[in-house]
Amino acid sequence: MGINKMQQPGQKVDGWKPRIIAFLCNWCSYAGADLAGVSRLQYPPNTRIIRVPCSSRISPLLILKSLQHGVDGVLVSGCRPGDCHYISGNYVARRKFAILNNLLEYLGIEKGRVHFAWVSAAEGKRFAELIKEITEEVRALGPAKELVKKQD
Amino acid sequence: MLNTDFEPKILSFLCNWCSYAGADVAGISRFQYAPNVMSIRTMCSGRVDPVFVITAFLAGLDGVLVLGCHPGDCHYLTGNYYAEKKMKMTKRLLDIAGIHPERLRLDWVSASEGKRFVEIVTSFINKVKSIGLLKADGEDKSLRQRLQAVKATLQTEKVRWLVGNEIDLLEKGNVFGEKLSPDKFESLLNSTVYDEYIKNWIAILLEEQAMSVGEIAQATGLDPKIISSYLVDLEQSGAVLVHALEHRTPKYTRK
Amino acid sequence: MPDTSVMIRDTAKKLLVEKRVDLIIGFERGTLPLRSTPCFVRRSVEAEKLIWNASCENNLARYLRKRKEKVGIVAKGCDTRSIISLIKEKQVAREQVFIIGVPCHGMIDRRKIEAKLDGREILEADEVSEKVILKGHDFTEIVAKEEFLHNSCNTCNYRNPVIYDVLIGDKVEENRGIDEYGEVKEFEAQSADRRWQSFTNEVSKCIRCYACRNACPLCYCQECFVDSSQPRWIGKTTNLSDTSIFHIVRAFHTAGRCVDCGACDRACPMGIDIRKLTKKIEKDVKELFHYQAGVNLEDVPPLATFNLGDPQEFIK
Amino acid sequence: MDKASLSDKTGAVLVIGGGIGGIQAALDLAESGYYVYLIEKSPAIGGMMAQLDKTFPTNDCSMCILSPKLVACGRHLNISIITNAEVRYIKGEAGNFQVTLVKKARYIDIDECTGCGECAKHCPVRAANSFDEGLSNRAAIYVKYPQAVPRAYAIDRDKCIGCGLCEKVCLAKAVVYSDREELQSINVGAIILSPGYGLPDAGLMYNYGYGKYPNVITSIEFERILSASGPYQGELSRPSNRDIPEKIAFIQCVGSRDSMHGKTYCSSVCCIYAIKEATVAKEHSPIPLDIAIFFMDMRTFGKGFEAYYDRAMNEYGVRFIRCRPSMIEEVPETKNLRIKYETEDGKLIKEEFDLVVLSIGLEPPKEAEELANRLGIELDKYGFCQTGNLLPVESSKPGIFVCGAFQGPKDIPETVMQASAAAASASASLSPVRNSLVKRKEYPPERDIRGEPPRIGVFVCHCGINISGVVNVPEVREYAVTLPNVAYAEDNLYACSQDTQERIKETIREHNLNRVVVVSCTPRTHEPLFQETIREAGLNRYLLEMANIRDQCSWVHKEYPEEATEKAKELVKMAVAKAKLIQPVAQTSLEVIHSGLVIGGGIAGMVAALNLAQQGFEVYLTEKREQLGGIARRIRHTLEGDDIQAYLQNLITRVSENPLIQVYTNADIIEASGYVGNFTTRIEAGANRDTHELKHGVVIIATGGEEYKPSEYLYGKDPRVLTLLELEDEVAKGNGRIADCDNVVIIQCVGSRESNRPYCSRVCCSESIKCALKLKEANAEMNIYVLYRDIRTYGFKEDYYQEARERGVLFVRYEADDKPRVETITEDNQNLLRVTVKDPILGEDLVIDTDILALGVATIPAADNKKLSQLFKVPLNEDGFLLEAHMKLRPVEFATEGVFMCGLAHNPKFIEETIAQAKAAASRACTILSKDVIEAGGLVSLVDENKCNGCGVCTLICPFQAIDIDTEKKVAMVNEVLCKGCGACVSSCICGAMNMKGFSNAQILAIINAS
Repeated sequence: MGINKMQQPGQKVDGWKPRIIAFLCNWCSYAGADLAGVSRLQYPPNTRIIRVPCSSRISPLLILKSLQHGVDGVLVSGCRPGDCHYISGNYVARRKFAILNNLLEYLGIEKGRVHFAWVSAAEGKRFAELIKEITEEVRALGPAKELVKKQD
Repeated sequence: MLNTDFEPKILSFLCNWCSYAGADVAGISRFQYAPNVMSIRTMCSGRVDPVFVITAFLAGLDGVLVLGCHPGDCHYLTGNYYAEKKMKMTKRLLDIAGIHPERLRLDWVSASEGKRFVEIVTSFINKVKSIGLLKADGEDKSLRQRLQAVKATLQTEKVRWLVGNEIDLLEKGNVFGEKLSPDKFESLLNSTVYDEYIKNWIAILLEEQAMSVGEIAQATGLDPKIISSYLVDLEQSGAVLVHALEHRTPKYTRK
Repeated sequence: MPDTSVMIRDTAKKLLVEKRVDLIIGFERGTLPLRSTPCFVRRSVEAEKLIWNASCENNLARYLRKRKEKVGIVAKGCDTRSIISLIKEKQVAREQVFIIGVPCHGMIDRRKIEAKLDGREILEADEVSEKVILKGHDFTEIVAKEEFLHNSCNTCNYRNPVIYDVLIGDKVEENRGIDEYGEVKEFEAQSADRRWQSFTNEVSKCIRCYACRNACPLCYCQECFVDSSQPRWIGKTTNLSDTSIFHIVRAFHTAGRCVDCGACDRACPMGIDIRKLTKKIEKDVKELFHYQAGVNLEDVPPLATFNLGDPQEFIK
Repeated sequence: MDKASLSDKTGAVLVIGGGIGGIQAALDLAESGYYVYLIEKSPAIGGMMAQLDKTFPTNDCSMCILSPKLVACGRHLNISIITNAEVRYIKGEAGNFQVTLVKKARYIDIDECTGCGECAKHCPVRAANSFDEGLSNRAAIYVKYPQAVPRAYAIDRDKCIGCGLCEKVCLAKAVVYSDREELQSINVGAIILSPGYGLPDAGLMYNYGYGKYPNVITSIEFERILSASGPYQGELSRPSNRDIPEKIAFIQCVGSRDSMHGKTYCSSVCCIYAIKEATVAKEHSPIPLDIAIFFMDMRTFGKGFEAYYDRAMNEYGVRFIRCRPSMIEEVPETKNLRIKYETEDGKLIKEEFDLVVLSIGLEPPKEAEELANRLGIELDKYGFCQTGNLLPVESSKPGIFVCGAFQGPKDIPETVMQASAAAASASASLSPVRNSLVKRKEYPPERDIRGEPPRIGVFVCHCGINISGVVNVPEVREYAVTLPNVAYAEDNLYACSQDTQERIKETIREHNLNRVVVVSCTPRTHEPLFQETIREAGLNRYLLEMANIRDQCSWVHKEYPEEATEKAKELVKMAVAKAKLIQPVAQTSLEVIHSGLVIGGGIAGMVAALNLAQQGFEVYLTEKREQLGGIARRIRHTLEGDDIQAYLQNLITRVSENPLIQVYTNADIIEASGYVGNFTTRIEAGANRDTHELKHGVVIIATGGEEYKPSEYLYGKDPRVLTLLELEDEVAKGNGRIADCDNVVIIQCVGSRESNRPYCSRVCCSESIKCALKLKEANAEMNIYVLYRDIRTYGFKEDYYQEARERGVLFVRYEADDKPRVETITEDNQNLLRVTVKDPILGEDLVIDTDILALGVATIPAADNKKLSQLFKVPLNEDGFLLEAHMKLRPVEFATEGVFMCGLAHNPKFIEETIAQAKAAASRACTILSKDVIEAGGLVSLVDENKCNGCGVCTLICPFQAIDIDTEKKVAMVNEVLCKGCGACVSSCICGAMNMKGFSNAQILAIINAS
């Protein structure tokens, strides 16, 4: 049961904690998150990691579905350019994300809800910091409003 | 120059079976000694945790006296031996922290030695008088920080483990069945205690405010390169991180 | 210069007689004024039905898929661009289509004319060069065609067919000095709140009839994601979140494919400004990846390829 | 060879050294049917590559690309990794060695250690961490680096005082103080040496201030500083005070090209790694940096290196200063370094830097001599392993092969190539006993779970206190029971321990579970273990799901136990939601055709073909010309003096006489189809252009290269202007006219390093020195001028450069924008060939009337490359050479499986490098040919034919050419052999027809909805 499922979307409640879904590619970013763990680098506990083989596995629809589900932030992270285990997956993904990112902003969905990043397998510290940064950014925005599905 | 215008506040820990009884004998015998000594009874001198000593200093005491049974007389057989190791290490740490180690004294008083009790107390008071007041509850922030660093160091498991196992390691042998030479043990203990103390000190300094390597070096009087090396440890354990960059100089802070 | 309709008929007849095609897809007169309707001609005698005027707005590329026979098609600039997209997507083979290219001056947006007439019914409409003569019960109005064109026609840069096997008449002059993305830029300049408000206003009108999808020459999925039950992507009601996602994803699906023929816009019974989304994506695809849909047969679709140096400032 | 000796051979190989070379050799051999012992003297494999931050010339993250190989090695059933081990002595001979290993005590049970690090946290010892080159510290109990394989701790006995605290805190009971040094005896058929390289002693660098001044560091230290997991966590800073060094100087050739210290060879890699470190530093730094590289010759001779150099100079603004500084001194107040140097035109400059990086050279490994003695192999004069020039991976002792920097300084791709080549040589010598010692695992039949409702078992791990110290594990377990479809849940002290595996198997049977969720640590390391366990219990291995509540929960939320517990529960809920939807994944086997096609009959093609044949496989070798031999037909000898024509004749004979090799000359490839294990290629060959249809399991493309025919410098217009190959031919023919010449000029970089052909052709510098020396041999009085831009005689070839200079060959440098001018003029009735070049030192024109002008022309790719790249769906780079799958770790293969390459088709290179690469290609090919079947399937994509419209976007997206459009049905088809399961096609599919096993849309959606 989600921490903030009890409240209506769009309302800021005391003690509210943002919820973030992070789609991480198996070979670099997920490994980076593991390295943060091995190095015991602390970051806020609000993020739920979903492991996928490659950042190219993530379609815009999955990102939109996460927002609809009511998460306050989404992160999609893959290997740095050149590092992709599947050679070019992250390049292919990058194009889709560029279009989606622009489109979401265009529609007026707050900047800072959906994030894209490259995190390599060696960047444990960067991963921890990224999560901190995104958590703060999302926290500042408050609970997600746009696209969250209210039951009719 | 001797300053006699003040009376130091002294805390003594007395073991139940010898020293406390010795103090009682002093009383029965009406031997007189200065009134500025407070006593705490413990079952054994081995019960005196070095952390108590530092807590006492932080509370504003100027000297701590730990008294136990003479070697061989311990009611618990070896408690006083352990006390000896612990206090030795504590004194070493005080020295590293720039606090006169003779503010702490461990000595032996048997149940019959009322006179010796008074002599020790008196000489200790005089010693502390000659060193001066500590006043760690006063204005000196650096002193408090250093004492806190000492306290934190005394709380780490590795330091306690080493001190607690010193006798076994030296006499019975280590896990590989080798007896350690006192020198080797000493040098390891010294460096462990030193490393932990400096790290704790830096961490406490950074608790207050973000500082650069240069500023920490200035505050501690240590070489920047050494500070840099300890910062690597602290960063790796996640205790410290880069707070901001001032032009090209990173400033560090606690989480 | 002979009439365009006549030339189309002649060409069609010839193609059918010579058996170079089995079917001609073109336009015939509709039952109401200012309307024409797609027609399918298999015998040369039927070719007489074919017409050409400023109401031939439908994108006939919509009817090209899944045909076994060889097809001749009457195609405007935008239609040919859709055909190119379909060829690239292997939905139509180039050699299977005979493109009867017709340069276009833009198609009339009936809604704009209706708005001008303010409820008065048109009984008859005649095009005379650049004007349209509108006749009703008790009025006759002559209006300039160019003031009543579809929005997509106003910003069109491909009035002339991009590819064709035969060109009817002479090429027309392309639009000049227009800012194709003017509306998008205007929208971009608004505050995020305003944009979200407008978007919500638009999509909240949606009744989920899917006319936009059905009109689109490129919406040919066997099963649209909104209809999928495995998995169930989004709900089928007019819940605002579901409807929003429908429109966002449909727009995204057209990335690098949409040629801005305006079919979706025209089809929408609720008047949702669908092009606001598709045009934005078209603009971004052009700016980010230097790609325009349907302008040649060679370029690889932008989402099927990449460059090492693609923009990535948005990625942390 | 008689039968008896065949059966005496042992089908196992010993690989010494667990760096990238050893790892590659081990993987190749294990995949080709041999049992491998991989021994490593440190507690973990990975070698130097693990220490690197990025790799040139692509700036890939070193760990990102290495770590999958480490894991593959660690998991391989037929690779036994023996750490902390060395060879004590060997007996026997090629085919059958008895090796005695000495295994040092580690004091940690590798199988029990979970790598949690609790021990190191408490250990009272603080010692320099050599993995960070002493820039950080570690405890006496330590793991070499976070991603180490095996990921188990070790006790450094030199530092440990035996206090016993680690044993007390280790809940896994992995600490074994009674561990002792042990001898182990193994039998192997061959040995591969890959001990890597050593670094110069600090003493050698003292003159540069190293060890004296804190801000003088080595390049490997700088590499650690740049690394995100390094001592400074990737924050660029200098050791003295952690300030960002705004001005950095790199000093090249420290411990290389240095006769003072007896290290006259060139270390080959320092120029390019300095460029890498400089550009990476610039990218890392939040403030602009000024970086200067002090060098003698910029030796960017590798594939893509020249462009990298160019970018560093022009895009990153790295300053390249051609000079060896004469002095470095510290400014005591700032700890900055003052460097004194002389510019080329003789100006003396003093410049201050914040940090000085010494680009240190590669030395033989410290243990080289001892190793050589124990194994009975010879070392060269520098202490590297002695090999024959044309036998680049063979040591002086039969049956013992060598690869990597132990054979001579080299970079990662060259090492990887040699490693595969060494594996190929070992494999060729042992092919009769292939598959004789490999282990295969037998499993019970899989239970059919179709129609069963999901019954999920959840196992929650405490991981000692690693998880339960933060997360309330019993609460998580209780929560798991309440989730739909969960039939059973329990918690375990260690989910990965052997007794828990038994427990899981038992529970699966007892509770009739058909899906298992293990809630513990990262699937990246532990998924295979649990998959194996459930498979042993009769479940399909894909019926497993994991929730990572350690690495990504308890370890990173120490301060928030309640929220961590909430998070853990939710992660379980997400995993269970997915588990409900997971299905068994069937794997199919496809037969492999045990023959190979080699395209190109030059040295590369012939060596590859011969090795395949020696390994027992049939080979079709096609050559487009009438005769075998390729461009080597025109080469007489190597710089080192090997007789190439004799070598070539011998090779041709061996190829022609080998019964397993079918040679087609005058052959053209007409059509190719199929995929790995099963290709069909149609060729036209012979004088009659007969068509042959060849069926083969692999392809090796070895189409070679050509000599650029220059239009520059009057070539073709004046008969006195020749290419180097032409000159070589004339010299070899004993053309008296040439020996009588007074003056000979050689111009370098003709057609290379130009804007239209930006790459360096690599061999021409050495070729011209070879010719110059030959000419001096013929006529010591001859004046020879070599006009060059940088002399790139890397490795041991540097010695010949020295020799040429000693013998009076004049080397004159010219700038790219001020090229030599060549003209014919008539003076005194004589037709003179006049070369004018600006001497950079004198700043004046040097005018030479020469008798012969030789041009060091570019090597260009074969014209055929383009056609073959289309036929076999493999890419070309901008220069027209074949582009490998990965510049570092997959240098002879393509993303398209089953297709390999070698030789000049890949890039210009020397014959010995071609030989190594050809064998490498054969080795990689044999990992396929040696299998009877290829397993296809697993977590791959699948098409819903009812939804697919055959638009083909997926075929364009797929990096592995795994998708084709069925022309009949007009729908996409996934080739499960080729699909690697990235899922790019799924998210790119317009019509939602693509999906993926294990990461299906429905599954991911279920996870999202459960979050």
